[in-house]
Amino acid sequence: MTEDSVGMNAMESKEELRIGVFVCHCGHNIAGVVDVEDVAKTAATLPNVVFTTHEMFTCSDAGQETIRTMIHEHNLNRVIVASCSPRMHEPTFRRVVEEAGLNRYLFEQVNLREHVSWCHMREPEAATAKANDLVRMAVARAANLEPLPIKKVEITPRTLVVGGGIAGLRAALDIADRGFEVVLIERERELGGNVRKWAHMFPGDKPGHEVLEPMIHRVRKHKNIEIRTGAVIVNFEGYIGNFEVEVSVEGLKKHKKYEVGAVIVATGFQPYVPVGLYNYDKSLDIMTLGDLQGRPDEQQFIRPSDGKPVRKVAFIGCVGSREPGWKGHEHCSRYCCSALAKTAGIMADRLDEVVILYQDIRTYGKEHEDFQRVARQKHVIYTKYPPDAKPEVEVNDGKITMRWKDVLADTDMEFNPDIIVLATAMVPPEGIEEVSHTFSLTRSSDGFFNPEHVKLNPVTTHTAGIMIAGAAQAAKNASESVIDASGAAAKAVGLMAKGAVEIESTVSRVIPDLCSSCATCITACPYGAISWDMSRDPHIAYVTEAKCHGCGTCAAACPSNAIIMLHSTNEQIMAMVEAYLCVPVATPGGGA
Amino acid sequence: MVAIATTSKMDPDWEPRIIAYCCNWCSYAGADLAGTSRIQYPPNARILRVNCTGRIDVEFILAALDMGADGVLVSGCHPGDCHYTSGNLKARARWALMEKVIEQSGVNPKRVRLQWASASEAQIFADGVRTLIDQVKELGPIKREWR
Amino acid sequence: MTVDHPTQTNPANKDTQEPSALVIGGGVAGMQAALDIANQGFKVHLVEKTPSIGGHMAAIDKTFPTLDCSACILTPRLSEVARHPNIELLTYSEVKRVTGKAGNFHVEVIRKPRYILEDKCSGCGDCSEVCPIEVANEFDEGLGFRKATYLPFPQATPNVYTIDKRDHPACRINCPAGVNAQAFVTLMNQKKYAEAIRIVRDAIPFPGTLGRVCVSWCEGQCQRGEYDESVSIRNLHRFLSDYEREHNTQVTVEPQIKRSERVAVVGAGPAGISCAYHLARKGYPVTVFEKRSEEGGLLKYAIPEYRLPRDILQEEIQWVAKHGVEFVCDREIQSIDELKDEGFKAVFIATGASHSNKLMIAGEDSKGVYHAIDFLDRVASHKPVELGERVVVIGGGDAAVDSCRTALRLGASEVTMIYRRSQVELPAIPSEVEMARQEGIRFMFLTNPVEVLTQKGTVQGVKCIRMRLGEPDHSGRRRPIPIPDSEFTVVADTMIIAVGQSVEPIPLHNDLDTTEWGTIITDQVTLQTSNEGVFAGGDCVLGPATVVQAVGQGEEAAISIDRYLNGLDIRAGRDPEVYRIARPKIDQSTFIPQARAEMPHQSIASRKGDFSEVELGFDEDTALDESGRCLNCTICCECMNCVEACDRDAIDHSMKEERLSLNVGAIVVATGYKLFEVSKYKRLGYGKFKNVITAMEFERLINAAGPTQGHLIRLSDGKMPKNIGFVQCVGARDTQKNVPHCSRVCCMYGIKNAVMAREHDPEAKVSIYYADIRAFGKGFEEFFEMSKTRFGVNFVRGRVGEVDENPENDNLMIQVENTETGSVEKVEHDLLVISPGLLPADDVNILAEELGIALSDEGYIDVRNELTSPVDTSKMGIFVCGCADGPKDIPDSVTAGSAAAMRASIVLGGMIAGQDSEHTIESLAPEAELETTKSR
Amino acid sequence: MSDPVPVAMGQGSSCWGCFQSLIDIHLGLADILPKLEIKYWQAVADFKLHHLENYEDKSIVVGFYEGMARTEEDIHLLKVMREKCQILIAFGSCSCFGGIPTLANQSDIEECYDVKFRENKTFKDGKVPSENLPRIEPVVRPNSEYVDFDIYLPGCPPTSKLIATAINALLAGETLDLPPHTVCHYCSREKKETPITEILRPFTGKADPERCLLEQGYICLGSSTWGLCEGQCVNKGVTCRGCFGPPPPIMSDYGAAAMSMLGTYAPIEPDKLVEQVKDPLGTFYRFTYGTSHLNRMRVRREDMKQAQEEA
Repeated sequence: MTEDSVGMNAMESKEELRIGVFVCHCGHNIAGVVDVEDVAKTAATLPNVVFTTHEMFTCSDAGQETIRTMIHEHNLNRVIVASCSPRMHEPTFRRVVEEAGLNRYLFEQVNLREHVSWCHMREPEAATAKANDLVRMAVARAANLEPLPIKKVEITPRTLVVGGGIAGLRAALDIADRGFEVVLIERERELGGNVRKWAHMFPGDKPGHEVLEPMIHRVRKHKNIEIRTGAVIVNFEGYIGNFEVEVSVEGLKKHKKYEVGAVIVATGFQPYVPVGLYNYDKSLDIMTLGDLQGRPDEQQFIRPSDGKPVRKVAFIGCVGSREPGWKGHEHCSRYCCSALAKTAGIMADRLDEVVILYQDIRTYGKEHEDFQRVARQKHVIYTKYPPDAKPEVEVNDGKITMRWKDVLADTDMEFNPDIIVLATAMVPPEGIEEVSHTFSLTRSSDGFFNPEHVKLNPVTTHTAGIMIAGAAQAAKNASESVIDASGAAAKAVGLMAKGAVEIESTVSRVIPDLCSSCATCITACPYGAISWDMSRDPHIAYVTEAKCHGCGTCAAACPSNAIIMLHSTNEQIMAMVEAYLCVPVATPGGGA
Repeated sequence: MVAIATTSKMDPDWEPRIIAYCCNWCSYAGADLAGTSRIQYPPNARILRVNCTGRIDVEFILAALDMGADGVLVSGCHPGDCHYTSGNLKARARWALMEKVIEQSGVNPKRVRLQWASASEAQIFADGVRTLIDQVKELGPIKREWR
Repeated sequence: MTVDHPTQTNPANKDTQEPSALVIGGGVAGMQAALDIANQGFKVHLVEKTPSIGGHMAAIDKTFPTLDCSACILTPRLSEVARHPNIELLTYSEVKRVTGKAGNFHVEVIRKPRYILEDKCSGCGDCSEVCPIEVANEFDEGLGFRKATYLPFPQATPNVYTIDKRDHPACRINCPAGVNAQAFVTLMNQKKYAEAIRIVRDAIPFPGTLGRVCVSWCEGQCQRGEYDESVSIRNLHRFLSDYEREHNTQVTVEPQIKRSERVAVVGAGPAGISCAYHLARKGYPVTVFEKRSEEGGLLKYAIPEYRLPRDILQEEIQWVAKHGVEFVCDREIQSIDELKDEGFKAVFIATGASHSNKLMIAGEDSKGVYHAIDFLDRVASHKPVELGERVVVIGGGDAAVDSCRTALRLGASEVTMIYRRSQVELPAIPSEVEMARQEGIRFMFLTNPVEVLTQKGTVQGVKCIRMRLGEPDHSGRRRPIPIPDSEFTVVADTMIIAVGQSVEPIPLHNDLDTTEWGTIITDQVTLQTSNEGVFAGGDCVLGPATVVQAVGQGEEAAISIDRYLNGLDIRAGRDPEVYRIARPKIDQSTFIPQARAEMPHQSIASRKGDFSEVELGFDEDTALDESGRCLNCTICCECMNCVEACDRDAIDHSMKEERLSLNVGAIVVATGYKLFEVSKYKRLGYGKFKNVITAMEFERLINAAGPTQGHLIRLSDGKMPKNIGFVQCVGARDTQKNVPHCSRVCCMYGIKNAVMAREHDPEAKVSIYYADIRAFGKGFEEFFEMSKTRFGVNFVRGRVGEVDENPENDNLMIQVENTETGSVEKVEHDLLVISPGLLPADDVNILAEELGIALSDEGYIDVRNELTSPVDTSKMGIFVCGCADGPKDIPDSVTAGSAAAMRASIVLGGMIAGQDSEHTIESLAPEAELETTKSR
Repeated sequence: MSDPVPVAMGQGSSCWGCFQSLIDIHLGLADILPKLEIKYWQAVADFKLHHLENYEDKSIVVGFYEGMARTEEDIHLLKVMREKCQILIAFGSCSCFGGIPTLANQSDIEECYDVKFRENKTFKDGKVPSENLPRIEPVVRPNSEYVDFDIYLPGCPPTSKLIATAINALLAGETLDLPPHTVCHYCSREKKETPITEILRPFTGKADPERCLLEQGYICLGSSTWGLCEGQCVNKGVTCRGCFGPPPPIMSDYGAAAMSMLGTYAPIEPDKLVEQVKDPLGTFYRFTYGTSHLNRMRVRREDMKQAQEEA
């Protein structure tokens, strides 16, 4: 970790506080309501304030120049701008003070526009009083401000891709093609994941292995990619840009160790094995869609049980999916409706009767609807069954009888298919718990990993530097997984290309002597940024600053006052409260 | 040397003094939007920005009341919307305990208000401020309050 | 990979500087793509059509399935994009031309003028506050209003305002004096009379005068006329003047003379006074010389009092005088030198055209024959006029009509106007003709006098001939041709000839070049004569024209003189502009015609024998009503209130479209989608019934920053809906409407909206009519389940048939076949929300053609290989994300944005490494294709 | 061996537990007592108040004041102690923070009388006794409002070990350097990081002896509490109730910190939480209400009320 110390040196010696207050008119946006001159004048009477002024537009180039000049002229070491919302211009002014050699955290902004003049337009006196209070509070806070180092961590230019399915392959290739190194680990012996096992991909028509082969070929020969199959992570630690991973590889005695800057978790899914449902485990003729797809492409479709040709097939959708109250099976598995429609359409060409039992037909998005339309054109029968009364399947002497209620016809149905194909759920693969622990990833109710934000940050996670792609995040089809993979690769490359990331200096910090090892902060932290410092006995809390997002929940929670939330310290906050409520006796006015 | 400024309910000019802790991501932005939308609300509240309602130690609220605030507002992201995942849930739990304690101690819990106002809920933010101020006005200056 | 063969490096790549990318579309996908490219250190040009980035997401209230507030989560992303040092934000811009190939595209981008300087605007909104124009806010789906200068939504990025100004208003550009009619009409409609008349006076000193006598070309071109009747613009500025007089609100004027150069104006007619007025406003001391004893020119001597009361004219001349203009009457200037000797540094000649033309027929000099101008002049000057009982007036212009009506007022019992063309060609102001007719004037069209019949030198009658119309002549009017042997006689004892005027040859003109007709030759633009520093305008240049033309020329001359005296090029930048007339955006189907306001008149009986004013002027209500008919064709009316309000000088109304040239290595297309036009389903009643709304309208209605501050109300009566129906799959999965596919998001946003409806009012009943519920994404099914169990949303599987309105309560009666029960149900809802499907964005086909990339059958951008390279387009180096290649929800769009960024960065990364195109092809070609090419 | 040091032991309204703890030093007393010259300790030595009053100011080296000052007499004693002693120790949590007796401030004095005397079935005539009794202050103030202490020695009671340590340090003229750790520091139970989903009463279920009590749902305030007890209770299976008050700086608002801590552990729906945590004021301010913000407000209001009544 490197620390950039803009303005830090100047602050090392405890010099006297010299606060400058710049009050902005913002045209008449503020000045039209608030008596800005009075605000500036009043500010001048406050402790430690050595310079005040009021100006038409503080954010303008001229206004910025004034700030820089006055910092030098008056040797200011704290700067307050009373203008608009800091959400708008705090970055601007922080940059300005930094240009004048002051640490950016010694800047404080007062919101006189959005919070005063604009919402109290008809009460100029009260608005001015409020403005005066807010400035007084800011001055009190400023006196407690401390410079903070600007921190950067370097990023090791290498990415670990966990999982060699279609998502992992795409991610690895993209990163490698962009010119960065990749370590690709796969726990199975072969690359290719689930896609390799499928006979018909959709929307394309090629078998999975044919789709993958060229990709795997390129991955294998790419000089930027190191592949480890039969590999399991045994240890993983570090923080963004600086992870260390230890992998045990089948056939190797010694564990391989890698330093990586980013990780893409593409651990995929496994198809749910419907043991106990629809007599799946009772008859060879009742199989999952995955089983069906995994069969060799034969000239004639024969019954597994007796080798007779298959004439009639029934498909059942939502097996192990969409089951309210059944933990891990409540979600929709997304791929199955389209896959069923496509498979049924293909089979209908060769068979007498194809029936699909469904709840809703979810051939969403463009083109997928065509699979369903084609299937119907080929006389595939769609029949909707009620979610609360699942079809019943009986097997007697190898003869399958299924009964269900067709919702739309309001009729009880019976059918004797030669085989039944179950479209089973996508569920997290075995071992997902370990993966989640390894990378401190949280999981949602579907059992897959949680993204950092389900809408806007779908491939990053709460652990900085760790991305998820494809079915690791939720049930997805191959195409969607590939998009995810490139997306996650972009995040990893973004980090590596930059070489270093600035991490927020407003992080929490533990005062070791006060820590009582109560673990409250560890519970409090949503980012896993606080852990035990094992080097001390008893071990105490330790903040990994690269992981801290600065929410301050730990500081509030710490019962021992052992955690300081930098730039939002108790002192800084309470100084403001006190400045508002406890007006120095000598000063007239103030108050509400 | 500081002294608590004394005010009295008899004083017709008495105006409640309110400390409002707002989280940076939702309510502070909501307050900004109230301004941008020119929504007018009483000027009694002084907004303090914190990153997250999870940052708010119960002491911040009690100390403010102790120092003479007539009311304290805490405004944050809706449960589930927290920028930091769950800080607001922790704030909410702390709040529940604190509110009860305040009541037990004889202070009317209507002096404190916890609300959720997202960045787009300017009106809800402003209404919340107004509601608290109205409640506090009803109660009078805090120093006189005793059950 | 290292560069093994530097010689093979694509030479085209050599001169490309820093590798950069172009992202087209600033929605959530485009923003993500831009960020992910920029975060790798590459430059990104992000081009967005509208004034702000944010796309559709910015307008959405909550997002499914988490019910996150859309604005809350989007706003930080907006500012991240805006502040990113590597992203150049080109909002309000469009990609025009694209050439080149991967690694070296050349792109031309058009930046539309926003009329506000982005780097100066602080987003304070002062301009918007004073803007008088309100138009439907497209961001609120037209449910709310915004100003012409606007920020589309509070979090808009960049946080700068945009002035919505389209083309040019017909009324304004057709006014020779350049009166900004749209602006003053708009302002007066808001009762800002003082501001409105100020706008008028910026162009002319005569709102009262021209408000009565102007020929009103503005009205002729007024676009409202295309729908019903044009706006009565002339009468409106007359109202402003009347209002000011009545309420005594005229602003006091102090002379602001600050220049030393004196200017002489010869002729105190409309042109001269206008010129003097504008010069005085610019600070020049001006002296106006008038050979007659009073100022006003033809306004005073030729226009009858019943049209233009003299006190009005006099006051307006006085008002000009108050600006410091000196009027010297009874002095005829003989030569330019005379003026130069007196120290005048520039001269404007506006001596008019008061010489009456002759008919050139026998008997024209008889007693009882008048020439119109002399006639009117005599009457106006209260000189005696002998008039018989039967008066014949020859001509068809305003002077002819004026003569007719004046004659009538002087006691003539029968007045006949004879005009050689038909009524259609009549050049007089139509309203004047109409009034003349009402007063009893007889008209003889297609008739031409051939001889004045006299007895003892006194008129007895006129011999006329019938005419017919032939081919159009040079003036565009059909030429009248006499019909042989059709002569007849009209009995008359007085005849007034009003066949036009011409310029009187006067000594002053000798100093200048003139035409054969005696008009002064000037430069058409600058109005400078052959004599430097001497300018001329009005009728003496134009020949007899209209008052407003003269006034306009006076203003132009003033500009020239100002430049001349400042030593500037008087011509520069003044070439006549080619204007494109703005067409207002009117939906004919909802347009309600409204006739223009009628001008109240004095009764016909009281008009006879009386010269008091005939037109009485609009009262305030009428004026307000009439001004409300203005269609705001150009949106912004250039009232310049914003310019005045802006403290930062950020507004520049003269801004022009700019063209930028960019060199980029890769392009990401993120042009998004548009919503299906649900009115195409007539049976659903959208557009017909107020309480049938679209899902997007619903979003805005429940949004706290929306038009109702988040109060969900019915548009018919503002009441809270208690029983809401949501209709799904409208414009999706319907081959008949050519939208065969599923739009992928409607089920979920439908459910989300239903949940929000319940959250807004837990008492409300909410039903969703659907075909299949497609809750397929992460957390969707769980959300669907929750909507049923926790929020009690009622799901009905079935398509909604005919929708009808209950006229009593504006509720909607729908018929729906519940496919699960098989029964046809009739349900009454008080609000029906239609969830439209998604379609490719407008003009994406044009863009695709320009980019040379393929489209799919439905018009989305086609991807190269759905399985292995799902964000690559058919052309190397161009990528696609978001809804541009098909409907997507937000997370899928965002991920695709990142993915497109990744793929684009491979091209850009190759550029830095100086890798050859072979390498790029290998990296980017879908592996399957690559293998086949190689194995071949 | 130097001369014994003059000491005085004063007792306000309290249970005598702290002095009991001093006596519980037991055999250790044999070393300590000879070094002390007890100048005042009503329960132990036959000195009357007037003796104490008549000592020369600051003639006593160390004074211990146990309990809070509720009556006029208590306050008087407290002030006299301050006058006479060079070093005055707030002895025990009542003396430091107001202790359990200050919880009375949830009610005003009349309500207290109602409960104690007027409506008390075990009390005969239901009258508030007034004869031969010192006036009871209408509100409990922390002792520190009346006098300044030199040392705070919290605990309910302070442990014998702590007392011995303190006395020995004082006698040796050394600064009393106490470790700042909280109870958790001394707790041997295993800690994980699970948020609590339900709060349990101490009598519910059976606690896992190896695991942190708080994480099992029992309200253990060990993390908020100064661990001068060295974790006696928690290691024996009893939750910490916070009797030592907050860790240094000890005058912070203990209850506020405890609530902030617990809310973090238990982000439960508010209704449920309030239902599960009975008597939060008593739980979080059991020993420290006196020095809390809420009590300070209470005291100030009482002052105003009084001032008004007098005016």
